[in-house]
Amino acid sequence: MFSNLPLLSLVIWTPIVGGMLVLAAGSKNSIEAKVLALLVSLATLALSIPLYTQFDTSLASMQFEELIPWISSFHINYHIGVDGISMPLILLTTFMTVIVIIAGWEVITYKVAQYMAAFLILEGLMIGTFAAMDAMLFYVFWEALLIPMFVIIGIWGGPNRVYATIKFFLYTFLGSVFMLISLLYMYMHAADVNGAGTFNIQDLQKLPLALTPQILIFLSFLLAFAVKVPMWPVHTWLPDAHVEAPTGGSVILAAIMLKLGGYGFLRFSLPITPDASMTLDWLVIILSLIAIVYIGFVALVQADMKKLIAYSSISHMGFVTLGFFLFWKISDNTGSISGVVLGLEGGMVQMISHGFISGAMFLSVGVLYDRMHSRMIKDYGGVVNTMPAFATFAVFFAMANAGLPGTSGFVGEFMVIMAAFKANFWYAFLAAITLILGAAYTLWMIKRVVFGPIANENVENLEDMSRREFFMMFILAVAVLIIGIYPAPLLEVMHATIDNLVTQISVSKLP
Amino acid sequence: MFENYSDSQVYLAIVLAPLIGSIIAGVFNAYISRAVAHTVTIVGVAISFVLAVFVFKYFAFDGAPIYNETVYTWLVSDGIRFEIGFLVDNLTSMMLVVVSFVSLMVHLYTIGYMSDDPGYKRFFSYISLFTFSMYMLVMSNNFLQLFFGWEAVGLVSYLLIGFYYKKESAIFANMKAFLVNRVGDFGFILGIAGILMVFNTLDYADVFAAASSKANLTTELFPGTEWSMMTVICILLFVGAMGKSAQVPLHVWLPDSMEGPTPISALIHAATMVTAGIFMVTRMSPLFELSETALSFILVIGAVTALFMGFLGIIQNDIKRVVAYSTLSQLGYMTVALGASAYSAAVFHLMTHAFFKALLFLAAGSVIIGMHHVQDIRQMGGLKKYMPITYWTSLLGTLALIGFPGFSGFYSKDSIIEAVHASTIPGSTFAYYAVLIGVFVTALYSLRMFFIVFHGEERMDHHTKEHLKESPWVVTVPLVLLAIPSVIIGGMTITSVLYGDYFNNVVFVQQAHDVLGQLKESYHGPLSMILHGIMTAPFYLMVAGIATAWYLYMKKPELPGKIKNSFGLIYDILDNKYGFDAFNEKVIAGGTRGLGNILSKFGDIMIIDGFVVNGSAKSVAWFSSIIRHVQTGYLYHYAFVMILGLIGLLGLVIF
Amino acid sequence: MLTLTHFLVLGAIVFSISLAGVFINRKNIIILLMCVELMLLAVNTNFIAFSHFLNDTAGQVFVFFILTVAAAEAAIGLAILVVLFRNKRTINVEELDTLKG
Amino acid sequence: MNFVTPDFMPAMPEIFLLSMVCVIMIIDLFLKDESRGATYVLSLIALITTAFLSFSNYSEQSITTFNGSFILDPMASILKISICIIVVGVFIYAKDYLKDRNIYKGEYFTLGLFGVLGMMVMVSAGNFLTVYLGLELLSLSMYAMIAMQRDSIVASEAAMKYFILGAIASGMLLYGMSMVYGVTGSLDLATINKAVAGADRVVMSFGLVFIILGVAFKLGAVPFHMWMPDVYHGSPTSVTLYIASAPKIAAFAMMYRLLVDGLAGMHADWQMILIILSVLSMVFGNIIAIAQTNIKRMLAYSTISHVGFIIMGVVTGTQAGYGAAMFYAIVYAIMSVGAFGMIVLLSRAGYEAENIDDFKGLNQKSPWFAFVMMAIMFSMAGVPPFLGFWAKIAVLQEAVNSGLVWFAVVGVVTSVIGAFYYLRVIKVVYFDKPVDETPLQASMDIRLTLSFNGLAILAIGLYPTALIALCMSTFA
Repeated sequence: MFSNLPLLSLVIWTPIVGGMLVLAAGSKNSIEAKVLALLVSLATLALSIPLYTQFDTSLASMQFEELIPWISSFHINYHIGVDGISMPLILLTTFMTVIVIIAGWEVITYKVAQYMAAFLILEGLMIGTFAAMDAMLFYVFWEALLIPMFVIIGIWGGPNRVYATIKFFLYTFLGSVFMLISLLYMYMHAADVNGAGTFNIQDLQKLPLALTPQILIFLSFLLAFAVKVPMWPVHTWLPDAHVEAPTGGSVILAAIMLKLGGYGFLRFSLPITPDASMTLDWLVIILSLIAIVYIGFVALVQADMKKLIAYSSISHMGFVTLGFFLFWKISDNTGSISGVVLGLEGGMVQMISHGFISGAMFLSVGVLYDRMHSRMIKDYGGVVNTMPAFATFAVFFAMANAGLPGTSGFVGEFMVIMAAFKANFWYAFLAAITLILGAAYTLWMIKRVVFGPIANENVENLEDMSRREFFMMFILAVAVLIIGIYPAPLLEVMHATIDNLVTQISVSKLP
Repeated sequence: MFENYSDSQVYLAIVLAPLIGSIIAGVFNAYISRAVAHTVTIVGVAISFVLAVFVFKYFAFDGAPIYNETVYTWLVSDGIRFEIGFLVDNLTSMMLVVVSFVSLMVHLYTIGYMSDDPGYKRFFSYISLFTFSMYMLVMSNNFLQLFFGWEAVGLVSYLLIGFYYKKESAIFANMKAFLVNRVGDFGFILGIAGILMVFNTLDYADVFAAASSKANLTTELFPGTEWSMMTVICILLFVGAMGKSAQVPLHVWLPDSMEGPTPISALIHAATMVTAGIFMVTRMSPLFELSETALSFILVIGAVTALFMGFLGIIQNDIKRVVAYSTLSQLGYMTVALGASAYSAAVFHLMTHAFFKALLFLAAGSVIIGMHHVQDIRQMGGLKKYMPITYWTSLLGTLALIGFPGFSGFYSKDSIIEAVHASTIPGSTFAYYAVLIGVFVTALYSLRMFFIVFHGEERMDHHTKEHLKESPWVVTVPLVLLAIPSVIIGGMTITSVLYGDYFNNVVFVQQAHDVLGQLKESYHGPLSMILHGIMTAPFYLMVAGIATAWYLYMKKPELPGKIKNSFGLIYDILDNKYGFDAFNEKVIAGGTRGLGNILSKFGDIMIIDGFVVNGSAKSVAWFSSIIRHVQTGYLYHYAFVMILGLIGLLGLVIF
Repeated sequence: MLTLTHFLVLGAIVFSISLAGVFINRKNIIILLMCVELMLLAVNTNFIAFSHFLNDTAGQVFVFFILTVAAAEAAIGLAILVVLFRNKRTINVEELDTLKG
Repeated sequence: MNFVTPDFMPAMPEIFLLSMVCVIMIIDLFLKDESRGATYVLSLIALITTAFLSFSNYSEQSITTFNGSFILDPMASILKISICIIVVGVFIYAKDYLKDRNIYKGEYFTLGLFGVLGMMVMVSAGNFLTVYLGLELLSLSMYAMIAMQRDSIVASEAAMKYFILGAIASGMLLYGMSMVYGVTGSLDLATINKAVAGADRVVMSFGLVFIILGVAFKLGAVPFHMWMPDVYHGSPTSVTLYIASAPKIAAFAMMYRLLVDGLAGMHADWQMILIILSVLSMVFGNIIAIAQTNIKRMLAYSTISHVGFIIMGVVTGTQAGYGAAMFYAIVYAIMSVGAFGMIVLLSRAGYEAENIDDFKGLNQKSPWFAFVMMAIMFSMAGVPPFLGFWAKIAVLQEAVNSGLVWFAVVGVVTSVIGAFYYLRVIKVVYFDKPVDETPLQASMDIRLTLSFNGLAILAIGLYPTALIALCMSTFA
């Protein structure tokens, strides 16, 4: 029934256009803006459902594909489509945006319309990034979504927001400009090889490249995506951004923006520069392991809840990149590539699950912050006495964050550790340390914030979660549980694509 | 086993009954009354207990075939199916009975013990949830689900130790417990990963089937070193067991876990959860048998735990901690048995210990109730006449614990000692003497506590004394019900369990290690074992232990103080629990935080952020503020710059 | 006998003098204006010399245009000078530094 | 020898504009100050008509007339049209500003129109002479326009500096021309182009350097940029608007005419020189801009960095490269006229919104114009989906295509540095609280034009296809 509609375009543009409407409508009255924004986000969610229901899991190729010529002079097309990698991430985006809109409902009082609009536009741009099949279109979305996030952190952020947001912008901007050069280079190279230049990602994936350019391109991609993920040592923008951003901003940042980096590795680095990836996989692996262990230690000593969760995000994303780049080490070590898919899919699951968990964690901090206006752990203690329902969720999500089996947090980590062991015992060893560190920093925070006797009268006067807050938490908790207890359906959709990806990686592109 | 019900439905019922109870009591906590809460949970556990009994009969007597089916596929990746499924055989069915019985007892007991606690419903929900998790653990047919149950029981234990979340010590203890267990799980999951790497499946049956063929696999952990893959995997797995079953050096959490309410000390930290490690190793016997290194590692660890944790029991004054340390030492015995490949003996002791240790804990709890939550034995004494039932039951429990001939503990413990004696693998000699001395120690601390609490002068304050009375029936009935098996179960079952064929198709032992096989020659039924038992060293050691206890604490109560002073150094060592806690506090925890601080302050804030990021930004700004002064505002400078540029370019093109 | 080179050298010298004048003189703006005129003279010399030795009138035509423009330029220059003097009460180059950085 | 009337048709727009200017001057003589509006309207009409005329005599292949001293080719037509449109915007923005500072004189418009005429001549120049005349016509008008604010010290100082340096620059340009003339024996660019091959290299190189210097000065490329910050800063914003926008387009045309039409044979030489100029401009422009607090000065330095990009396009020496550079020049003009328009919008009688801090809290005062400012700034920083991004892409693409990857890298890195000070403006606009609460007083026509300007930056950014294709096709 939807088959004739340009479904994907609708999913991308509904929120963007909706956002502009919100701007127009809400300048006078904020409640209108809120309601309208909620409706738009729900509509987008509804529109994105068919992407899943009508998705053919047996196909590795792009689905819901749309191609409209855009800038003919440079052969840039408005070319979008989804596969098993991007589809779950798009659903995650539409889902989380609804949550974020609800999260901002009573909290945001200043320039509500602009706030809601910013998030809706951001949503559209992020979905566009996931859906883009044309490298330049991807880049346009990729860069454009910095703008709303820049504004969100800058306007509704904390005291040090200006530093944080400019740091965020320049960091990511610097990271991605080199990718731009690489794209332009490949465009030219494509022109040399097969006559006409192209930005079509699938063509670029077929484009033969010599090793040296591959390595340079790989490095430029690595920089771009590593900053977004973020990987050590280009991660320092994230804690600041998270700490200063409003709750909604942190949620989107952690839940979706970071995933753009991981997505980039799957869509660009691995298929476009397989030989360079083979040469430099050790680099990514080492960085990932550093991220997991080093950042784990750093997270342990944070005094600021949001910083702590931000660091834990970095260390969890370390699993994603680790899982993605195990291919060659596994094949060297075991002589077969069984386990490679485990790593890749583990990384994907980790991304999805981290989307829910980190989002929920930041919402929890938000719930407290809205009441106490402090993110400092020392200002809390014994919250459970006054907010039992909240405490239940907090402990639940903490456990999920610590990768407890039965929650989604476990699935990805488990798969990646399994794969890492096949590559090298010590990879698995270092990766598994997160079992201890992750539990340590999360539970220590919980101990100091949630448990214990009532610390001060502010805590004493806390009142438990409102319906709205309870609803958000509940939805997320359900999602986390479902993925944790029955992840099979989630993996179903990506098998075909991942297998295809593996075959792409395994063939050299050297001319 | 029943008509018109398939087995799988029965097993599902066993698992789900407590889960449903727990969910009702937990989720609808606010909307239901206490009565409803404890009824649903108890009914749930009762159902599972009844079914468990049937299952046990079904396997033990009707000789049912092993049940090994998948419930559902958790996920498929890379062609590997990760599944949730049940494996039910003699071992499982036995564990089911033990777990469900103790759990049921504890449920009942709780009604009395927690009667005036605000968290009443929450507590019931937790212990039912625990029962569910434990079922998942023992019934799993693959490593994934094993790990799931493994962590789930850990979670519940975390929640229950921290049940009194206002108590600083409690919430410290529960975090400690979880983290120490995580250290174990760290090894455990690596072991599982190793399994997956070698066998490419996590299903028990497939793994065990292929095990022997992979025996000679080696891996290179450090460049240029050859390690047997099986040794690596087994030791990693056992690290997990060390965490759960509180073996040195991962035992530190168990004494602290006594912060939790007494019923769960009985259920989780004595009878069931802590024995998960023992159960796991027994399950994995086909793997462990392949690595003698791993076995002697286990043996030594177990021996150390058995002996040295026993010593600590002697000087404890908290009634629960005494029992806790005895639990540690008993777990050591089981581990020793595992090391000696006497898996059945380990499980046998597991079962007997489950009963009498649960009994002792509940008795201690009963005392605590009577004493109005005073736990220091120095304030007790002469309780015998106030709490007769408690007295007698705990006497039986104590006798069972110290292995008095005829009591169930006797059979299991003596068989372990014999087994170790017969074992030949490296470390067995040390282990033998350790467990032997252990007998003396056990008798000493058990009777010490017994005498101090129930006999001698009444040291409690006047107020408490007035209210001293026997606990209500919901408390005493479980005591009695537990006392019965504590006494008889050993003698009843030893023949079939230990020397019969009960574990034939569960436990796999290599000829070389088959110590029980050797003992079998000299075994002629329980009675003769008693007769033989009273001739051997353990018996005399035990008697000696009892005598010493009697002499020190009944005859000359002032003596211990003197001894304490004259052996100050030793006392301090014991009092500091060999300094494990101090070490963990300062070195491990402190070191971790210190490292974190260094990395955060220097790595992130100073070098990356301060130096590279902001540093480059600042330097650009600085350069900009300097370079802007080239723009002096003087015309002749401008002209001069232009001319310089001109000359420069001219030079460039000409030369 | 004068060759093209002589004229070019002359032009070059004059041109250089004018350049030097621009940045050596730090006092009087009028001198700057003179330097500019001088520069144009140097150019004119070049053009005329070339056009003579090339027997091509275009160069000389160009010179006429340059002269005209130079006149206009001088007019505007002096006008600005007057304005400047009215505002600053000085025509000292060194004091012309309110705009900088 | 018989007299042949040259074909005047190709020069129709110029001729029309010239006559219009004269008419306007005469009319203006008889107007009282309050009816000055007539001059304003007439000038707008003149510009629009000129634009229309140059559109109507657009021709695919290039026509030359006046013995080759006047060229009419697609590039010329497109640039003329864009120049006229830009200047229309300039005049609209300038009107109120002039009124408020009672320098609302006819001269502003007539001089402005003369400047436009000069630019159009430069754009169509086929001969050193026409280049020079166009250039001087433009420059002289601008000197005068700056000095028009007679009571302002900074304005007169700026005028003087601009005048002296400009004169030197054009003197050097002439000197270079004389050299080339001497070696090639012609002033006609086409002829020179043919003669280059056989000419004496040393003297040619000499001439080339002098000529490039002249061009670079007009563009404002480092190290010949010294005049720009002071002039942008000192001139009344109404004039800065003018100087900063259209003349860059003309300067690009001049560069193209001289270097490509005239000295294409020396591509190897001027490529090297231009690369140096471009790199210096991008680096210094962006870096020094960071330290600025006066927004006009900051925009001056940002202009310098943009010039670096325009040159980068020309450096490649390919048709597409010239197209890209031309696209960039036009885009730059649109952006910068918008940026200075914003300054005018915020300024009012007795209040110059010259400092970046004067933009504080614009989002409170007017979300819409805050958005316009954001669009302009992000566009200048080269962030998609705004127009400036595509300009950068086009140029970088050509740089990469011609194998100058390192050059492109320098370009993007410096533009990241540059992003900082654009972000700072947005930060001020959106994140800071307003200092003075007085609402915007600008009249409707400015608001509309500015909104249109901002929308254009976004809309063309979303669908730049046509404009890019047009510029690319120009040189194909």
